[in-house]
Amino acid sequence: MSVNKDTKILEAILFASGAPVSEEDLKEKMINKKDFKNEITKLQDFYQTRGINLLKTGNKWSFRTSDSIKDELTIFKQQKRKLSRAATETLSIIAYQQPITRSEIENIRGVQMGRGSLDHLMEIGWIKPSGRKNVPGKPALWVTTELFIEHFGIKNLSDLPNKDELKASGFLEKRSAIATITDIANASDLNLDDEVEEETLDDFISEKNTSK
Amino acid sequence: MSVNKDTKILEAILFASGAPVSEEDLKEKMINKKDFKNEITKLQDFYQTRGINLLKTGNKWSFRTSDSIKDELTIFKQQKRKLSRAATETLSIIAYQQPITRSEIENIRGVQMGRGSLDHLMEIGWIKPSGRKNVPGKPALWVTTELFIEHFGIKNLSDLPNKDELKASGFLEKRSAIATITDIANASDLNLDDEVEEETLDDFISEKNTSK
Amino acid sequence: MLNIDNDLKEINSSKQFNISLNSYEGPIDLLLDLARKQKVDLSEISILELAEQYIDFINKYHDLHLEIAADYLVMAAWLTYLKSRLLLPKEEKLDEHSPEELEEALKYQLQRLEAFQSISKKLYSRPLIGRDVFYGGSSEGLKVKYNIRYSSTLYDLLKAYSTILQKEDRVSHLTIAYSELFSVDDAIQRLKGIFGELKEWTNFLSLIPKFNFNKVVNKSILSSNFVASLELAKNGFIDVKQTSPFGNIFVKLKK
Repeated sequence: MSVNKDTKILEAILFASGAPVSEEDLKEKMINKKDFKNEITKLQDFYQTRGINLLKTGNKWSFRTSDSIKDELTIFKQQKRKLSRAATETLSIIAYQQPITRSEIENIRGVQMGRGSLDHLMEIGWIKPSGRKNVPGKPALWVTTELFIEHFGIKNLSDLPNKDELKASGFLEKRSAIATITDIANASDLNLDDEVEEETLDDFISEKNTSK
Repeated sequence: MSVNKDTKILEAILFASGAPVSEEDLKEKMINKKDFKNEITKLQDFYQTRGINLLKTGNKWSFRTSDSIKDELTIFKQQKRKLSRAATETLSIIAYQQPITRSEIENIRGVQMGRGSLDHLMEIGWIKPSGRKNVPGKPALWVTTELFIEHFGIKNLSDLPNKDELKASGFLEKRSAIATITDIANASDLNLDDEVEEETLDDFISEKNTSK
Repeated sequence: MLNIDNDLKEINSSKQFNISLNSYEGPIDLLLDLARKQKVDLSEISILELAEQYIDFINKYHDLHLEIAADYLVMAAWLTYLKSRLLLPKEEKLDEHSPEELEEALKYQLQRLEAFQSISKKLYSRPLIGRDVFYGGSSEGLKVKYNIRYSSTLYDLLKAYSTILQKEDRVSHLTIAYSELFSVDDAIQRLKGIFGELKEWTNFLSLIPKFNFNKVVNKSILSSNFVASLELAKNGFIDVKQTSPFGNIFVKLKK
């Protein structure tokens, strides 16, 4: 069975756009624009009985999951968040220099830490207290957890590249003077809020345009 | 034509999740879980020639637009920075020779690693460090990620294009110490480069004591 | 047989020579390119000929006084050595590697790099998500439950740690630059010297020295002199008057 190229184009655009597409936009991408009505009807028939259906709402077309199975289906979607810069820095210091006390972390970062920052990392499950340091005040020592290792996709802590390896891999490269200045400004920022980020793949790949 | 409910369910989940879904997650939603293999193969065949295809990469299944109409789908193309030649070469060496150390990659390419290629590939999410090689200095070993497999539409690592051919030509074996010209040049007095001493993580961690 | 000479002439005249060497990924890449020009089948290339071409190429660069990275020179030196070994009559074991072994090693490396270069083109021309093919779909109309998942990657972690390492390298000493500003003490000394002659009301501004310093320094001169004059008035040394708000300030020696 060979499928018409215009059928494929309509199918792919409707699928990839993830939102209703207007008839004009669809037509524009077709090779034989006059066939639009015919093609879209064919497509609608084709999907009539499937798990996804082709629907027209107003002047726009879109694929939707079929009503016939909506009771069976609950989709679990992940809402993605990134740690704030301050939290990421704190986590990286713990990862590399554990076991370590809060004041030692503050010392390295050169800023006082907000109350909840260690709690927050602990809530996510990436760090835990482990013993106390034998100095006045007996401060808690922090270490990373198994979950930390799993999440970051390494086998064990010794996988973390050392300073020379970071350098050789390009991490210590300064991107530009301006970037460095903002780095400092951001680093001293005590904001520990998470930046909520819904990433799409496009963001992911196109993001890099701005970084150089 | 009546379509099996499980077919519909699989179709809808794969459509709605918009990213690769693991076999376990798919099976879990089915009514007759034992039919999974049969159902998913039917579905894959069904979409074989359409505008969207069903692909298995690693342990996950996903719908993606068909490669056959990639030229017509230019609207979706975001401005995307092209990978440098150094980065693509490095990526393919890691893909075929993993796990591999940085200096082994440098040996093959006959050149010191350009700044920014390992960190850049890691930023995209295609490579990660995994374990250390049991040789003096315990250098980090690099491997490709699941995201690499998904993005390049590869079934699994043994399915990399031309892998057998490369193997038959002897290019996938890591030759022992003095087997390539770079090795010889490095071993001889002609080498003008300063050898960077590789530190172990332990060296690195104990450094913190001196920095305070 | 080779067009390198012509290439060189062309490149030389169009001043693009540097760009040309930059387009190579290193000495082996350059060698490979020279080898490709010599023969399509790398297993049949003449290493001796290749060595000569490489040395020739590097020498021409040198003649043009263009900078050549050290590893290119190392390779040239090594190839010179290999050439001499290949040309010399066979001797009793000079060292551990026979010239044939060296030749074989070089061939292997060239072929392997060639193989990976072509495989990398193949790999990267596969339909790539986000470039050629796309994920899609929409969960509209379905029950969706959201899980919060932290998407911070190992890259983020390493980048953050690198930032800290960089800071440690960078911020070790805090140096306060020598100040060019004028102090109040200096101004008092100066005004005391001038006021001896000021029997009449004089506009304060006319007492400020006019230097062509930058704005900040000029302002500091003005303010230090102003504070100095208040100080002198407080001590009963001079009189100060101002007839309207923001008006001119006048000073004279106290009788």
